[in-house]
Amino acid sequence: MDEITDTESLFEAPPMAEQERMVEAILFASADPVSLGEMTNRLPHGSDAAAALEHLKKRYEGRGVQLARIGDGWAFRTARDLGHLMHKERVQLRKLSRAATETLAIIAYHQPVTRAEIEEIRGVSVSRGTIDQLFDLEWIKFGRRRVTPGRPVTFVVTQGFLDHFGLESARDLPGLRELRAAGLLDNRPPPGAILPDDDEAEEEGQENLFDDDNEGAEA
Amino acid sequence: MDEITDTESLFEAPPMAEQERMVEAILFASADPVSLGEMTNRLPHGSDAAAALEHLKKRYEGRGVQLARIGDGWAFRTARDLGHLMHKERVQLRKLSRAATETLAIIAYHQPVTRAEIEEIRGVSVSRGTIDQLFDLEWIKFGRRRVTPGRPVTFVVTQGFLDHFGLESARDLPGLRELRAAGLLDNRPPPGAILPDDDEAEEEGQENLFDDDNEGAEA
Amino acid sequence: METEDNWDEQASAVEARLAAEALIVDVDGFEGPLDLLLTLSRTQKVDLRRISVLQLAEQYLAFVDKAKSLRIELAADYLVMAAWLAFLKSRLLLPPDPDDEGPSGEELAAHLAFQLERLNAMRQAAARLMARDQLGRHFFARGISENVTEIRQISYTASLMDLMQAYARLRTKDDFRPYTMDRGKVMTMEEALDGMRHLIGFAGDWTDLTSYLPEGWQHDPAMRRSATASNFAASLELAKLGLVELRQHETFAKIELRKKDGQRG
Repeated sequence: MDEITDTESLFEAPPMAEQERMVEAILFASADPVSLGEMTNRLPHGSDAAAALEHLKKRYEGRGVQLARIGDGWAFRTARDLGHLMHKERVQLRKLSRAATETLAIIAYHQPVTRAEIEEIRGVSVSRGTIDQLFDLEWIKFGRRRVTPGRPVTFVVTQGFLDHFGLESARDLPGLRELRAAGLLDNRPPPGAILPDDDEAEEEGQENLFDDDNEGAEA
Repeated sequence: MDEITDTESLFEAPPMAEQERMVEAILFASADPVSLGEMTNRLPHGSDAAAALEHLKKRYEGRGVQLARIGDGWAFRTARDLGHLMHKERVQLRKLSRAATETLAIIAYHQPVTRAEIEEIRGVSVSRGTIDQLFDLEWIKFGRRRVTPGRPVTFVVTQGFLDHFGLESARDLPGLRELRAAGLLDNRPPPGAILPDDDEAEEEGQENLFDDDNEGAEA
Repeated sequence: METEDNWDEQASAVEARLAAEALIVDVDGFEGPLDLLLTLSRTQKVDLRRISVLQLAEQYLAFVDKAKSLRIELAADYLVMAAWLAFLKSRLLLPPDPDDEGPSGEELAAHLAFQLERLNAMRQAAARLMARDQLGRHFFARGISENVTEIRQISYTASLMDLMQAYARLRTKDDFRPYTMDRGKVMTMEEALDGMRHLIGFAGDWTDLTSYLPEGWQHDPAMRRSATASNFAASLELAKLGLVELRQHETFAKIELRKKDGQRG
């Protein structure tokens, strides 16, 4: 017992400036976002990773690289306005079909969303290849099962999706608020259809959008 | 050096602060050290890459990463004194062997499940090493004993497993029909096909060798 | 003059036909009936919420009729939509029947308008999404990951996808696995060889090959067949190695073997 107390006082958390350097080094070394949890684990005991990240973010404002928040993770990314200098690093992205981009948008804006709902919105069945392609790109993953008969699986977007499109969270999707306000993200059933509680479905939808941020953390 | 010439040239070079940003972004994104010549080529006409690099080097003095000269190129490197933070980066992630993945999948989908049942589903005997590995990863644990002759032990998955795979409960695992609907069953390799990487196959081969030894010892 | 007129007439007919076909042939370009409806609705040039569903239904039905006259096969869902729109049209045109409990024509029309608006919104959202700056195109990740590789600590990982695919592979292996024999009822030649190596030490005299069938393999026909075949192959192998001699008095007679002289004692 005494020993533990001793060691705790012996190894005090380094000063904030030093923590900031450490965070900087760790983030520089990694191409993928590092979660706050992982960062905390890697810093010396007693460090405040969140505060160090905030300091670091400020320090890089206006620089050629920026500290970006991606879901629950953090990563350095080059400044958007300098993309033209990177022709050498540019990767050839396979052009997504219209079906794939629409399906992706529906998953992003309506998540968590079932296959049947995607088909209802597009008015056409979703091909295997489309879902497959989005899985291959690691832009979508399975979400929770819907608590409705049959417990259908749902699809949600991943941290990789947020990273790719430079989004902090799914809440930052362009036009999300307007679409929601216009009722265009509702899962409105056709008139005359018998269906489970409307409120419940809506509530779940909202809850899950928030949720998604948490899930990003786990991924 | 030729500052006068530069300012007189037709294409005005961006201000030094901007050149510094550009150099910063290029070095950050590049997979290899960038030579002075290449840097000059990539910067806008009239830029002074050498000066920009010097400015940038100064800016990073004392930071968590340093601008270092490597051969005739330039690259960012973690500050020497922070090397210990890269420890976790050194953890080598290795894909779970096919045998272990399959065994884990069976436990997850069929839990609680006995060793004999796992062997029946896989069609081959399960090595002790595989089970041990899953225990070490804390992804499986013992469940209740089966109330059948011999009272065999069963295996179930742990909370740690659910956390790792981002599942709320094992019931959230997609079913076969859903896997097929999502096109995941079409991706399977043809029978007897070479596994994605050769190491894995080799590893498995070795593991099976151990297998036999273990089984022999047990018998 | 006459010929020229004729020619003009012909030309315009061809032109009309081409125009009609262009629209129809584009069916391939449409992603289902809803997409086609959305495209047709654009000709009305009004807010999707205020669109005339009646007019839209007529355009769609005309489209389907034209496709039929040109003998172009339409996918079933286009025809289902046509039937539904015809029904909707009649509901919108007829005065509402007070006895009818189903949804009114207006309600159905409003829902269709909502569906079109929603699809349109998602399409625009997709376009906005793809128009964003993208990783690897407009902004970039660290080019070098400094994963120092000196340490040997190995951590195993698997993704949920690995897990599910492994499971899928297992559960569907009967669908596609190559012809392999189930282990339980098959004796490999190696096993037979092992067994016989031990036993021939005791076989000073000619012994029937079938007596070498091990315990538990004599009764089940499938197992007996496998063990016999493997034992026979093993005996040939042993003969080749000069360890045993084989003999058979006539075709289909029993096969006997004994330890070779030189090996005895």
